[in-house]
Amino acid sequence: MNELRAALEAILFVSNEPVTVDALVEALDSDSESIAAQLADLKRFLDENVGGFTLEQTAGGWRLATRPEHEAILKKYFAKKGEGRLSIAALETLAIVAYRQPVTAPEVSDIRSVNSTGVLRTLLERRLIRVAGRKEVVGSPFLYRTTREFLIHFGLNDIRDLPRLEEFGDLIGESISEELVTAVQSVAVDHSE
Amino acid sequence: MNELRAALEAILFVSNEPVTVDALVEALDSDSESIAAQLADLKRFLDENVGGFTLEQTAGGWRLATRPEHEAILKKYFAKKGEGRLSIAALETLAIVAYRQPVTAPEVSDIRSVNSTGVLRTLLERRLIRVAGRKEVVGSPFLYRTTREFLIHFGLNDIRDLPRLEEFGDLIGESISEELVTAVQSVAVDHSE
Amino acid sequence: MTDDEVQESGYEVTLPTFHGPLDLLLHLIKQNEIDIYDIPIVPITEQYTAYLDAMEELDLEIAADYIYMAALLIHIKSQMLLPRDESAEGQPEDPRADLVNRLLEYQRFKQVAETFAELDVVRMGVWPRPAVSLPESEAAEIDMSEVSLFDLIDAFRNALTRYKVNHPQAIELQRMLHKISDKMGELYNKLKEKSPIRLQWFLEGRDRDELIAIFLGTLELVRLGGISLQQSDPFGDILVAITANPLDEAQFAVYDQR
Repeated sequence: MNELRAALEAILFVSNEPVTVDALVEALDSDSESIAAQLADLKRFLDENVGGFTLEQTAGGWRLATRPEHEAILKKYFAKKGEGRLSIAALETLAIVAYRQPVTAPEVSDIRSVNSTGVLRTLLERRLIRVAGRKEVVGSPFLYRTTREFLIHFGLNDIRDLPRLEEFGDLIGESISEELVTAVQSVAVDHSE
Repeated sequence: MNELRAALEAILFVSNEPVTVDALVEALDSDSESIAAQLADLKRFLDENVGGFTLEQTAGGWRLATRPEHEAILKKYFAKKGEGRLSIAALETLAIVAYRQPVTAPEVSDIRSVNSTGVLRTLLERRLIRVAGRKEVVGSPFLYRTTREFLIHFGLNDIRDLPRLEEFGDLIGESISEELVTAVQSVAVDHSE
Repeated sequence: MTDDEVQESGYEVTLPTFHGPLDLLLHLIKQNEIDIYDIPIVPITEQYTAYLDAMEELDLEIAADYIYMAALLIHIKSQMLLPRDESAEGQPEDPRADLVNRLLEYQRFKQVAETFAELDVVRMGVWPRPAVSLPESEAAEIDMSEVSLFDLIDAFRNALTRYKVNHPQAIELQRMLHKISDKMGELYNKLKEKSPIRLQWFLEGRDRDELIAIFLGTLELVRLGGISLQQSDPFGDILVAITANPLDEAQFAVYDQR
């Protein structure tokens, strides 16, 4: 049996947080190519032979985790109520923080056209966002950013992995009044400043 | 892939404590013979194919665990990981220095009701606090302040940007009790003399 | 008007629920198959206000945000009626431009939220290994890279809360040291022995907190008509004298109830 591979499995097994390749390189006194190859190989092996858990890449690292299909059985076994799904309001707010970070509560409320303070609080409590300093404007409002927990929860490796906002196209409005498009674009420039 | 087996693996994977056959029988709506057979089979499979962890039978039941030969490497890995961590006591001490600076070790110990000299040393080593002169009282104790690294870590431009206690109440949606504010003030008065 | 709020209100809602005025406007635009870049502002404003009226009839509280948008729509409507200044340089600004821009931006985030919602469902089922405490460290530890200002102030608050629990006596004593009622009694009794006295004499050697208690107590005694103050010239001595109107000292205690 491959000794490097076994040690790598042991570390992943005891970690409940994603482990970076760098950390593995250092702990195992190896190089990043070998580690990356072992990780890929382990993932393939688990996907082919083990039904209960897999290896996933998230938040800049790797971790062993169960598969989504066992949610019901795990909840039952551990008698865990779980946190429940995020509300639409929370998801909208989270989307805005993810794409506009660092962003203040008034800015989020403005984009949603609804006061979003309560929703931000919920997201703070669930550690999906965090306070990251203050904005240097009147009132010095807090700035919010997404957390590593956010990346892990949504299975993202890096915040830059999110599709560009522009890729979310216009669902409505086929025919376009050119005059207005120009006007909108000029306003859009103002807003981006 | 066997569905019973996959669910059993998922439960073992998420469990901290040994899992009993009875509990598995109930959760998986199966019988003890099938469960016992699956457990024996899983153990054989892991021993043949996975070097990093195994399935072991302990007094209370069955659990996944690392193998003794990886103890050294896990210790090394955790020691390294520990460097990026701070104890809850240290965070609390850091918070007191941040909010009460400049502050002496006896003052911090008094607020925490625990001798905090060791924790202050850790924070000094981590360069989150620094010595900023001595207090002109008996014994001339050192005064501690937070550092630039501290500000950078928390995304602050200035120490005055720290959230105020009342703002924290707004964040968590709970009014900070007047009594607590009084307590804060009396601590402040005691130490400003 | 989020899902949560509507559920909390406990009413049977037959109208679709929206997550804000922009959400409602997007719905109306979609329902009417309108070109978002050329919103017919008059009918949309009418439909929008009709929806608010319906909410009102259902006893749903209409949030200020919805009313603000109604005002904005009416404002845009009035702007549209104004003749445009054709002589102005460049493109004439369409009064709807800002609103359209906001709608487009909001619509994108709404779509992101839908994607997040799908991921949320799937990822809720993904569980990690249980956390293990690090060997050779009994104390609970946290990853500093994930510690935020929120955690910092939370730790501070916990320390203070614990301090208060551990020192109830000290804090109580500090507050109890200078009861207004005591000071009222002290001054009143002094005056029963000797009247008038110089207030400055009575205040000598007292600390700041005590002075405040005496000051408040003196004012209360004056208000009750038990004593009178006299100052013959500005910045001169203040004389305190007992009046002919005797006071029941038991009633002094009520001034500590605040």
